[in-house]
Amino acid sequence: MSDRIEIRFAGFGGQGIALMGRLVGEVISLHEKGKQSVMTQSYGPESRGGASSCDVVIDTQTIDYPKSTEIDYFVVMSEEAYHKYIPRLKKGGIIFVEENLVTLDDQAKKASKIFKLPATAIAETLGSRLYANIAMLGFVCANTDLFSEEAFIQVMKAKVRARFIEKNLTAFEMGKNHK
Amino acid sequence: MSDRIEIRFAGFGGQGIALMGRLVGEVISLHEKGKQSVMTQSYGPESRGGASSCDVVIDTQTIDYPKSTEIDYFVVMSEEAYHKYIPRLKKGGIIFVEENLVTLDDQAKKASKIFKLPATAIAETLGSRLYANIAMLGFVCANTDLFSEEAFIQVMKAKVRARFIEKNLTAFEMGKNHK
Amino acid sequence: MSDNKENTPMVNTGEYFTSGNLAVAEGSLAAGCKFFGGYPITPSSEVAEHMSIKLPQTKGHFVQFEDEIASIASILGASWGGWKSMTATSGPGYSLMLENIGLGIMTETPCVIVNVQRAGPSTGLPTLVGQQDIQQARWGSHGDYEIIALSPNSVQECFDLAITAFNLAEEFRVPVTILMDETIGHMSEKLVIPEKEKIEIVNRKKPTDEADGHLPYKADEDLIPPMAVAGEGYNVITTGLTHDERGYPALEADAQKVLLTRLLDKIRKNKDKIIRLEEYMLDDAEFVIISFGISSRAAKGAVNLAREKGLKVGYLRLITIWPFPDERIAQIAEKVKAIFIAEINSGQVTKEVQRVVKGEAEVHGLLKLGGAIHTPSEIVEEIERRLK
Amino acid sequence: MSDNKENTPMVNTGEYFTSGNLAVAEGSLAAGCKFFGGYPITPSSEVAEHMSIKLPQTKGHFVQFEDEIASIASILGASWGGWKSMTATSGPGYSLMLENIGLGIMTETPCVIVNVQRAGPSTGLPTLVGQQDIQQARWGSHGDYEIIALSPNSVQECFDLAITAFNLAEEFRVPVTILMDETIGHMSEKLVIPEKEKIEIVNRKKPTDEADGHLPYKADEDLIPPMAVAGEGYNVITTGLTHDERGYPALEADAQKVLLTRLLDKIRKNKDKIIRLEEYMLDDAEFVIISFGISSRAAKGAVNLAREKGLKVGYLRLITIWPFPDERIAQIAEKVKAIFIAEINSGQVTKEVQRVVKGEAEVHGLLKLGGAIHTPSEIVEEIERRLK
Amino acid sequence: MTEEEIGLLEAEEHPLDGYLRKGRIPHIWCPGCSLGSVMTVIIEAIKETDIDPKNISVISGIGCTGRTAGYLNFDSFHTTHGRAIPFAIGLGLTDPNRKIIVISGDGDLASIGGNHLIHAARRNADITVICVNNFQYGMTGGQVGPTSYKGQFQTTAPYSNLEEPFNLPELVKSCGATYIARWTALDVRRVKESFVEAINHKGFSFVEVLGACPTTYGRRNQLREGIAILESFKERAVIEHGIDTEKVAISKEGPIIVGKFVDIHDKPTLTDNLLSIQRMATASKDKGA
Amino acid sequence: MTEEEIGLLEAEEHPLDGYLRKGRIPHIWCPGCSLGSVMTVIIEAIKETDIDPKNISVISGIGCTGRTAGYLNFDSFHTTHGRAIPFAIGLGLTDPNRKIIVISGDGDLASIGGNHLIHAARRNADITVICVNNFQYGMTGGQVGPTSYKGQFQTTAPYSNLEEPFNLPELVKSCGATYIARWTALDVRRVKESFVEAINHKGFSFVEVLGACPTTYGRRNQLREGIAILESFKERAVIEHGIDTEKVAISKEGPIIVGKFVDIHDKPTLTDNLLSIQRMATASKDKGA
Amino acid sequence: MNYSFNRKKKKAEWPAFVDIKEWKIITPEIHIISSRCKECRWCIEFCPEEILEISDEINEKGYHPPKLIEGKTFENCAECHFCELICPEFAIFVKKPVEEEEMKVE
Amino acid sequence: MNYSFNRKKKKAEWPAFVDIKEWKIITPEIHIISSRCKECRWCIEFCPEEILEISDEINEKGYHPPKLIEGKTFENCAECHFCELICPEFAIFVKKPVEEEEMKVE
Ligand SMILES: Cc1ncc(C[n+]2csc(CCOP(=O)(O)OP(=O)(O)O)c2C)c(N)n1
Ligand SMILES: Cc1ncc(C[n+]2csc(CCOP(=O)(O)OP(=O)(O)O)c2C)c(N)n1
Ligand code: SF4
Ligand code: SF4
Ligand code: SF4
Ligand code: SF4
Ligand code: SF4
Ligand code: SF4
Ligand SMILES: [Mg+2]
Ligand SMILES: [Mg+2]
Repeated sequence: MSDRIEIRFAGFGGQGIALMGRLVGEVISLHEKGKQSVMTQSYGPESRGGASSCDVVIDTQTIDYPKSTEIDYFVVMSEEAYHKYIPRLKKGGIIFVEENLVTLDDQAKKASKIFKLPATAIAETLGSRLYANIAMLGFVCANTDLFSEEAFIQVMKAKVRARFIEKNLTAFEMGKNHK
Repeated sequence: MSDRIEIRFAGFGGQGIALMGRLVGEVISLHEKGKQSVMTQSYGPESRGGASSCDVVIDTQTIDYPKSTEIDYFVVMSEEAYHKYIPRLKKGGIIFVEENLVTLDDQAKKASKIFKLPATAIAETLGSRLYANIAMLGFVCANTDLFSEEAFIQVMKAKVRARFIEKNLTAFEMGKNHK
Repeated sequence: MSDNKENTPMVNTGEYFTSGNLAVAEGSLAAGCKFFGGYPITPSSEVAEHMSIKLPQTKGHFVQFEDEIASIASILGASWGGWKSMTATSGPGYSLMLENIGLGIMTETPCVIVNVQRAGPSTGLPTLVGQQDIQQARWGSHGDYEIIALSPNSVQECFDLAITAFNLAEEFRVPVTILMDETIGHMSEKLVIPEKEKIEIVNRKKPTDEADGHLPYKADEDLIPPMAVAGEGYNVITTGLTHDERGYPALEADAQKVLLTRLLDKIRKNKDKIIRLEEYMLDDAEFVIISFGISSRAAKGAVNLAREKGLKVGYLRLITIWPFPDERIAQIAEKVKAIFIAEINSGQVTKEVQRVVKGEAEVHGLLKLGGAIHTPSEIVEEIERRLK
Repeated sequence: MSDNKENTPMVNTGEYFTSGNLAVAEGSLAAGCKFFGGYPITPSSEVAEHMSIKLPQTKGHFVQFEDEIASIASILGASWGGWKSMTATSGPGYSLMLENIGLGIMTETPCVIVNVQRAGPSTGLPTLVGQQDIQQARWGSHGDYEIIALSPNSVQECFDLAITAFNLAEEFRVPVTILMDETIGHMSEKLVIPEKEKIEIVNRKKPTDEADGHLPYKADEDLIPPMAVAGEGYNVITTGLTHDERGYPALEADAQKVLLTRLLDKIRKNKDKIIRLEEYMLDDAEFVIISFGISSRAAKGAVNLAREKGLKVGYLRLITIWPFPDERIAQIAEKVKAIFIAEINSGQVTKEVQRVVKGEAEVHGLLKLGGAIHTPSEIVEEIERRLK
Repeated sequence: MTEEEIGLLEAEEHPLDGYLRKGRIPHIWCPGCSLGSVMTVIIEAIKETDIDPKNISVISGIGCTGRTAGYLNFDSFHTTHGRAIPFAIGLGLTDPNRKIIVISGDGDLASIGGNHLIHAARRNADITVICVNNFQYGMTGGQVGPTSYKGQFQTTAPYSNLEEPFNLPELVKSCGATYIARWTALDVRRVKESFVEAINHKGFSFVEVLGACPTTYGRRNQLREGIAILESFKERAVIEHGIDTEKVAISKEGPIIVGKFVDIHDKPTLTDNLLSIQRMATASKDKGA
Repeated sequence: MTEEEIGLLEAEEHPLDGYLRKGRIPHIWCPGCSLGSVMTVIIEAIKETDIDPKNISVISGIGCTGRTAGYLNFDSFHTTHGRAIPFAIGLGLTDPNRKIIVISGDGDLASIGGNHLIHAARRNADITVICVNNFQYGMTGGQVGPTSYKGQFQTTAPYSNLEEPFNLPELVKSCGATYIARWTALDVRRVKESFVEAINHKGFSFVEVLGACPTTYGRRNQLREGIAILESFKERAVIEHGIDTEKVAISKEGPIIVGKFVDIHDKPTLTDNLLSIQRMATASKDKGA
Repeated sequence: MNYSFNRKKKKAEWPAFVDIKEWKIITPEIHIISSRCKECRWCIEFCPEEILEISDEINEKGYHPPKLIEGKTFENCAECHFCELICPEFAIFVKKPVEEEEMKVE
Repeated sequence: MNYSFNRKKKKAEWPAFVDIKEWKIITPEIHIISSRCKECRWCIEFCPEEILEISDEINEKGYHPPKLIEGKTFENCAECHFCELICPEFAIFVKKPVEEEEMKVE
């Protein structure tokens, strides 16, 4: 009945984790016909500068539980986050990992696929680590059929401040083209 | 079953109406064997300087309703109060009235007895209208068997400031002896 | 986002992916809200933040006051100035507002209060979900009263019910509370803001008689007095004291009876107009799950799950929580074996259902004590356990 | 009136003709109260006034604070300083105290709050009687909790229950509310203050373990943790946040569940120790009047009247209003035809009774909306009318 | 009563009756209470400003003074204890032409309402606050308050008050109030002038009127009648316009300094600021903010 | 990490760890937040006073600053938003030997708690109040507050704040505070000295510490890192002991005046007054009052 | 038209609190609503011309309203309106005679 | 015993905020709890002797704790404790060597 898909984005404060969820959520909600999505995130001072995570749940029907339970896609940008959430990855789920910041261990084996991206390094070539999240989303876009590139770019253009657009587009592109 | 007796004291602010109730209530509660009493009074700024009244309800058993309903003894010190409360006097009840401040009308006829005292004038002979209330209580004491003189004087001595005691005793005496 | 003519609602027609907090703010703007007086508190602060951006654009005012007490007092004042007004807070702030919510009830002042519930008591879990202020919304202020409280379960409904809340506030001249919860407030999903013409707006009834001799608290047949506001020449009058039709203090039991009876009845007798329910698979149901807010999403999921398992479960969602739908629940109770209430508190709606069903059906609370929401399967498991 | 040794209760043994407000103050002194933080409000101000005279005589402190919020906060502070503390207020003030009553519940701080009820909502009838804050005492603060509330119906009982209130507060580490009403507070009748030796005083349980490694929120079997106070070397800790046994914030659902369950259960599971009822003529009763506070005097009078008329009416008085005596009322409901509740509000205890009886008996509220009290004959007439 | 005997003309109506709500006189205030005088002066001041009565709103909190709003035949609001000011601010902001007059007691404004008072002054809210300071709580029967002076007796200061009172002009000055005056209730004509100035003032204006409360204050402090309190004001009041507010604290004895202390005109008010923000918002909205 | 590489000695424990509750470090404060520095200084100051730690109580309200109490290994009380002061007063009055330190944020103490602040100052309550002023509300994510200066951007001042902020030293002075100092968070050593003086002070002492909040304040005001805020303090701070507090208001630019502004010793405190009343009561009791 | 120059005191001798700026030229009338008077005596005590005193009359509430002192007339009234402003009961007020007011209207 | 006279700046040249009253005579030790450091750089920036800099090391949280600048030794430390007071993480502190402290105890 349900075509539920759960994505968890996780990393540390400052990596723009929530923005990843917000963009993906919006792309799916507003631009993927027949799909709904809900985005939830961790809040509050306890999560400032510390661990940060957010969930996007996608379904073709009303989403009755907005948080992740068994993660289908785990997009992980920090070691701490990896250890915290890997137990909740569904057997056969997919991992996207910032390869320089996370050392995978045995637990990753339950994944059916693991995609590795040096997102921060890519971002640094653009002048700031802040583009790592968008690079990662480009990589996710290329390797799944969660959302379309065109829709994503449209949403990003509307959400990101004009002066950062250019670099973000490049980051996305670089992530997308990473093999 | 019930030996309920209701007394209403009424007049205007400044006449010491509540004190009358408090003294009578205390005399009965603490000094009249087998009797209980409850005193209630009107409160608040609306009653300051305006009408003032208080009830003493006496019974041999627990008093289930602490306010007056059908007044047995109506001790009235102002015209306004007379008109306001005379309708609630029980047929056959007893009126004690400050005769110079109240003009009785037909409604007083339902009383079985009417006792008149020029309480204020008596008090003024003592130097202040403030003794009118105690003079009236002396008068009530003499003409009912609600409470004993000794007990009343004992209570009054405990409640009234030392320097006013003498005159209050005289006022009580004068009220008591009024014919 | 457009439109800034004075006193016209700001309707930012379009499709958005946004949070419940922003949606309730947008709904309020669309309802014509022009004044927000508030004080930040997690998890409601985004409502204030959004209003601080938008209200000045639509010639309204946003003021962050020194505390929640000032906030609620200010919105009552603004309402008497003729503006639709609101505040948003969470439990601790709502507790502080209670005295003046009472003033709003007594003076029949339309306004909207958003409570984005977090887990309590006291400071509790400021960033995590709770639904523990349900009974507080009903009973928190001293004295007797009836109020209206609504509870959305989606981002879209945050928008929709904000409009409903303002409409009910205006129609019944009463503060209306929107009982959100942290999850609804913070989660993002699709919001569609319709065109302005498609939004139905209710405004307070105005007096038509002469100012001279006008009786500001004389109600029409519907028990609601027309409302003149400041500056219209009616010399409006308010007091929190018991008052007569002139609005003069009337400090006696008789006046109290007349006034309070009307204040209670204007809600009680208009229940049909106020109560909104969502029903699902009730026709053949042997069991019912009653729920509201975020919990109701899992509850509805649980109904589907249970049906897959062959359990005849139905679903009733309280969109209006207060006044409570006594009659409908009593009807349902007669037909079903057991009623389950999924809520994130120690049984606040459960108690209410117990009162209403008068033993006609078993009543079970499926309770979580705060900080986490139900999953559909959890609910089904618990039902199965109880039915054994 | 005598005794001024430090930290010993002031027991002014003797017979008095005095008001409920003064009696509750005297009871508090006799219970060992040493700190009063308050703000005047009709009809409770005499409690403060009396304490302002007496407390300094017994080496305690009276402070009139700037408002009710400061007052309640101050008494929590004083309690953590090791002193028994209290405040007194009425509806509007109680509304303002609610947030910090929640803090008292969460931090398990013994203290006593007197609410001398006047008619509401809002400013209402400041000098006239109401019993409309019953549900507020239960639900007024945000979040879930259980509390203790007592309701005296005579001047003597104001004294007695003040002592009980302090004892329960100390035993269960919880703020206890004394729900008086204007009539009880202002009326005068006989008060007998017994000798000191005859007064049973309960003091909070103290820890016996070492300060090092002491877990301040680890409860004993009775669910109540021993309470060290400031200055004893335990480095006490409080927070309104959800916390663990160490008193450290634990911002997650699991900790919330553990803590809140205990806070609820320490009252729920100790109901037998807390609930006090007065029963009269219940054995053969076909009808029962349930009442409390000033209304219960008329209710008992009504029982006598009704019996004279041959009606088999019994009487149950709630001395403890919260926790509610569900079990006893359910038992009674099984045996009688109808239950009448005499109260001065729109049916606040009536609702509770309806919940509890589960349709086993008819339930009728004999309600007055404030400003006046029931007469016994009024009650009987109303019963006769309903029975027709 | 015959005019021959008293030599005065017996009247049925007072020239100000139209400014009072019908049927509300006699008011509840005690004989010898100066609140009626202050109310007279408010009306006279409003008349003098020539403001359209429709544009006047009067807001009170709770207390004897707080009953004032309810008597006045303007838009009038009797709110909750201490909350008149934020209610007034909300009301005022809905129309910049509306003149907002808050009148309440010392307890209402400076005790429970103290926070609103200082924040309103800080924001330079466009309201006139009239504080009738009778040194204690009249309505509830005479409890001590934050303006009770040292050595004063009240029901909750049975051994006398030892706390330092607020110096209200100094308090509101420290927060930025832009018009501050103080008079005694005897100075009716000057009170009126200050009211006129305060009402015409742009921004936060504060007028403290020292009131006579014989019933709950005077009685406990050797001033049993209103007249005795006014006489004591007459003896003790000293006019010092423009004096540093630090120097105007009131104690049991000695001079009571009255006058106009502060009158500043160029500070933007809360309304000014909010209108500026509207302009900024409209501008930046076009930029899609 | 090897000591060879960094040239510092790697330690396991900090000398002040014993003054912190076990297991509570790391605290929740952001990188570059000065609250940890202020906490260090509080401990150092308490150590220096030589007061028996048993007699120290620390009370906080709610906010980032308000989390301080909960970390400190004294009797410590995390109360509700704005209510630390009255809680502290109640606690303090139960034992005149108890030293009461309130530490909380500008929002907690001067916004919602403003009334308690001014009344505590008026009463000369025996408490030390440390206000960490980071110009806004950190905990809730950066809303404007009553110490936000004109031109400051915050989440609820998206077009910038136009309201005049409180000048806190002036505010508490106008109410009678008897010890008042202000420092920036960079002035750790002077902050410590002031804390020592404040704690030893009899009566109401108030120390304002201008704090660095990069996360919710700095980010929106071109001061993205804690270090930038401290640098700006370094540049702008000017010491002016004893200056009239009227002159120490803070604006967006220009000097920030710091120093010890008030230190008065002879005023009776709240405790003094209550003990006097006890004496009066005991005396009059014998007379049967 | 009555010009009244028979004031008891010169303006300069008046107590400061009276604080009047204009000076009457027409004999005014002093009105009273006796039933409202609560006998505070302020009009009497603070009248700068000292032309009022307490009367023997008693109103419904039991109070004695003020009266003109024997021998004083309205001409002695300075039309300062102080009694009117200070009266807390809206009981006393001073007006120009109606004809005069009407004259002004023309 | 090491007497250190090789301070970079005279005390008078130090920034005012350091505000130290006593002067060290024994070479102190600078300690760090690296895991606590959050790289605010305050110890580095505000050390009056300017002897610290950011290291390449990275702690569990991803921060770079401070290190001694190449060529600097503990002798360059003025023992002003400023780093210790300003460190918001209870991460850095300066102590006399243990032996010296013990000496003082005698
Ligand atoms: C929340 C609340 N607390 C307390 C009261 C009781 N109360 C009514 S008026 C008042 C004080 C009145 O003093 P003030 O403001 O000085 O006015 P006054 O009567 O002296 O003119 C108080 C404490 C109340 N109505 N509401
Ligand atoms: C009654 C209440 N209202 C609002 C809040 C939300 N709240 C928590 S902390 C805070 C303000 C914090 O600001 P401040 O006191 O300056 O401390 P900071 O975080 O800046 O150190 C607010 C508004 C609350 N907890 N309780
Ligand atoms: S109590 Fe005082 S202030 Fe109140 S009306 Fe009476 S005299 Fe006036
Ligand atoms: S938000 Fe600001 S005040 Fe709060 S911890 Fe972070 S930096 Fe510090
Ligand atoms: S107007 Fe009144 S106060 Fe003035 S002189 Fe005439 S009577 Fe006297
Ligand atoms: S001032 Fe007014 S109330 Fe007072 S005595 Fe004169 S007329 Fe009567
Ligand atoms: S103690 Fe710290 S700050 Fe001072 S000189 Fe040494 S390293 Fe630098
Ligand atoms: S001051 Fe502390 S936290 Fe900051 S860089 Fe230095 S050691 Fe690290
Ligand atoms: Mg007052
Ligand atoms: Mg702050």
